[in-house]
Amino acid sequence: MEKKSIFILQIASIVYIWIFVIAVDVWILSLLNVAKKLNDAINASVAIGILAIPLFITIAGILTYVFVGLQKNKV
Amino acid sequence: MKNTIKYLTPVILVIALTGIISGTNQDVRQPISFNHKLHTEEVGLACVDCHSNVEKHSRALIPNIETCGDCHDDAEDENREKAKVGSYVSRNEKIPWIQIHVVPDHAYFSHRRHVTLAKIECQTCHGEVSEMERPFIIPFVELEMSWCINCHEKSKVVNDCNSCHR
Amino acid sequence: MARWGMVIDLNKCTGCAECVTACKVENNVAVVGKDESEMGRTMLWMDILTHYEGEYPNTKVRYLPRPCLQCDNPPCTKVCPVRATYLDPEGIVAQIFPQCIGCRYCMAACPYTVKSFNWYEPHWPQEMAAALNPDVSARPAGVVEKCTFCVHRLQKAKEQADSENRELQDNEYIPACAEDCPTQAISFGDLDSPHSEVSELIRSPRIFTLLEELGTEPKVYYLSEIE
Amino acid sequence: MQKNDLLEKDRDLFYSIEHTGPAFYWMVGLLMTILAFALFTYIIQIKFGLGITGLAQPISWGFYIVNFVFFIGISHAGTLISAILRLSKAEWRRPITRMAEVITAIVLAIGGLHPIIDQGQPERILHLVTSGRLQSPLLWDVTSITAYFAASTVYLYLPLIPDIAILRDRGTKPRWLYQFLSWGWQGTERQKKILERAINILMVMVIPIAVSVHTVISYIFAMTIQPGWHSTIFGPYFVAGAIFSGIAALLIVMIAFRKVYHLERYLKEIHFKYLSTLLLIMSLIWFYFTFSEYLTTFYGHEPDEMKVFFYKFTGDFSPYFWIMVICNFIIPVGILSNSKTRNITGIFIASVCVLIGMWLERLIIVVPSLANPRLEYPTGIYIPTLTEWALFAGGVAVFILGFLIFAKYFPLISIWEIEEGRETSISEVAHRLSSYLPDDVEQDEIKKILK
Repeated sequence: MEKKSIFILQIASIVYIWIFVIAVDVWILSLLNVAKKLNDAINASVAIGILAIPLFITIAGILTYVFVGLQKNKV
Repeated sequence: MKNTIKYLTPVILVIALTGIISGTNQDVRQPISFNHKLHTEEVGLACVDCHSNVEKHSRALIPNIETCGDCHDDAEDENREKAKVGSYVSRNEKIPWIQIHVVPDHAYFSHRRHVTLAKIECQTCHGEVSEMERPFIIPFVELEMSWCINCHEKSKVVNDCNSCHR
Repeated sequence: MARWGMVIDLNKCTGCAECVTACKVENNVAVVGKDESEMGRTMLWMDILTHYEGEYPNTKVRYLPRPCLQCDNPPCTKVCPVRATYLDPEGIVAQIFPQCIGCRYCMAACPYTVKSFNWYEPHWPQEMAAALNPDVSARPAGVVEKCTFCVHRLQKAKEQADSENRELQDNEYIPACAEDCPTQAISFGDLDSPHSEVSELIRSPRIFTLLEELGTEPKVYYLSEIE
Repeated sequence: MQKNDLLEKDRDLFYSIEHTGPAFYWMVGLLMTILAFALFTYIIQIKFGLGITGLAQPISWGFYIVNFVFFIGISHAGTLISAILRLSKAEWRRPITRMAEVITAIVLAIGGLHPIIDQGQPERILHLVTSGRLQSPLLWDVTSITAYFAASTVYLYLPLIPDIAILRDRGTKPRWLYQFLSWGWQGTERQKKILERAINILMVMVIPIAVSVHTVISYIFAMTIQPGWHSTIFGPYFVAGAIFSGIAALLIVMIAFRKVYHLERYLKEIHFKYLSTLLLIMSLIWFYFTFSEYLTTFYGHEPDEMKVFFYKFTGDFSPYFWIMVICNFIIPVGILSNSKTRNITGIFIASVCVLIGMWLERLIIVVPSLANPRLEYPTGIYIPTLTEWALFAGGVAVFILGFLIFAKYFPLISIWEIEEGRETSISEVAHRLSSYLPDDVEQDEIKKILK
């Protein structure tokens, strides 16, 4: 019981991190869309999008890499 | 772990219940069970015959008591609803209708612009009122901004915030 | 499309503050108490700035009526995080109260300090509360507000013109301050139309705008005083 | 056998986790009271509006924005310093990186909330989600603070994993927490390699993010055309100030927890010496920036700029301005450049002064520019009310509280990094040294000397 629920918690936390990161990225993209629709400040949105979107994905990627790697390489 | 779930269940239930209760519409009771169908089909009135402000003003307003008084003045009518109208007329007192289609305070909607200038049918926003045998207790559409914007975008008319919000 | 602008003749202005009052009544601008006012929380969309010149007894007071200057290049709209203030197609700097989050960034960015903030829920003396203008919403606490060139009058005038199937005429749309000025110091109209009063006035050699060097391109012009 | 050794050697590091005295509860209780009072005043502010603060027109930004800039500034202590030290393989970093990272994570969360406290309509924060405009510097802030918060919590967490595993193996309660957070760490070669690689990528990534955060915060001011704000050096000026206040906060935290949890064996004089050298350098850099910022203004002598300038130098704000100069420059340089006064007490005094000075600096940047509009308005002086003070105290309380709670569950000094230092640093340093020196110096010789 203990082991299993902890494992579920761990999986849930990975999922949560990805949800967070994807939500941030979707948010930036939707703002781009709003900017396009209202004809307002698209260049600023694109500039920030180019920087921020891969950044958040990298952070989540590193975490996932560590989590999966540690789990896989248990003795 | 099990304990946590045991304690959490009632909490979740309570939250869900309050959500359901607050979601349901409160009981709205109009003062008179007004029959739109009867007035349009049998009496043969058009919408603007009573709602005369619609074409000329920005605010539609509920027909005033004199409009009702044109036909109803009998406070002793055997029909209970008619008698109620009659008694309001004889006392020259406003009927306390409850407004159902409410535009929030910070949004401005002009009936003249939409009805007279844009030639939009009443039914587009208020539904088939001539089929209604009871007065409104819930609005035909939820008057949300996205609903306004959708129509404005479809018909390619002004979409500037300033034209509705001030 | 029209480009609305205002010309204020400082030679005619007596500093009587009729425009200030007219504006306050027209736009339901909240009344604050004495204590609040002393703190600097007076709410005025149209303000009269006073400038004292010279030493006593040869002093001279100059008055400068100051609405929102409706810049063509507004520093305030650039910084708004939610598009609660923006330049509308007719050149009016719109302020959308229900959208405003109250961060006050536009207040900090405005070089003319034209914006006021609703520090509390607005209230009026009882007699005034019954006579609020139904065409302008009462702002809630926590939003920024400023002069809108009485944009509700523009909407109304346009609707009237449309329903009579004609173009909007000169002088059909005038903000309350220009309408009420007893000395006709404030003129208002379309800067783009070649024959309007304002477009003739801005060709005058006395014309100037406030803080011209900032490049904000205000649409409120001033005619300097003749000594 | 080896493990027991380690635990025996480093038992001081577990002390704060395994022993909770009444002082801890008293402290938590006190901080909670302060926090509760702050929350109470905030609720009142929501109910009545921002009118209960001392703000007015034209001084429409006050304590909340000052504290926002100040707290975010402190956050630069952590991740930036620890990343730079790790990157430069400074061996003395081992006992201080963890504390630095904790500061970042906690303070960033506090600072990030301040713009919401400052908002007139806090529930409309959702408008940022639905209709935000990335053109506004405030949105740049939101993005870069979120990124920094995400990166720095991960950067705090990853090096914590081996330590969590040690606690898990000791059977520390709550067991499920350590089991959950340790992700099956057993210290195998492969696991070590994975973790090391992840930390290396992160520490390179975190530095530009950290720099961007405070640059972007300075842009809130610099992007307007207001006198005193519209300045090109604001980006680096704010970053330098942030690192400056960050180091001071880190020193205070180190001194305080060293005393409370008896960490003298780990945090030695040398660590304070090195960090205080850094503080001294930052103090000089801060002075250089301040000097060039105000000299250009003064020499240009633009009337609107001069109004703000004199408001700070001789006007209503002059006491704050000169206290700032004393606190940020004269006291720290005086104390730290003299080897006699450069002891723990001296460093503590200097650090506290720097924090006060840097807070005043933020105040001096925000308020005088707003108090001197270009046109002629009658302006009062900004006097913060109890609400603003209470929320400031609340912010500080959350900071200390966060630290105490962290120390209750996790080691404040990285155990595995200390252990790694014991095992490998001597040979590593010897190796590094031999690569610096002419080839005729033998590596073994250096090792011998080092031992």
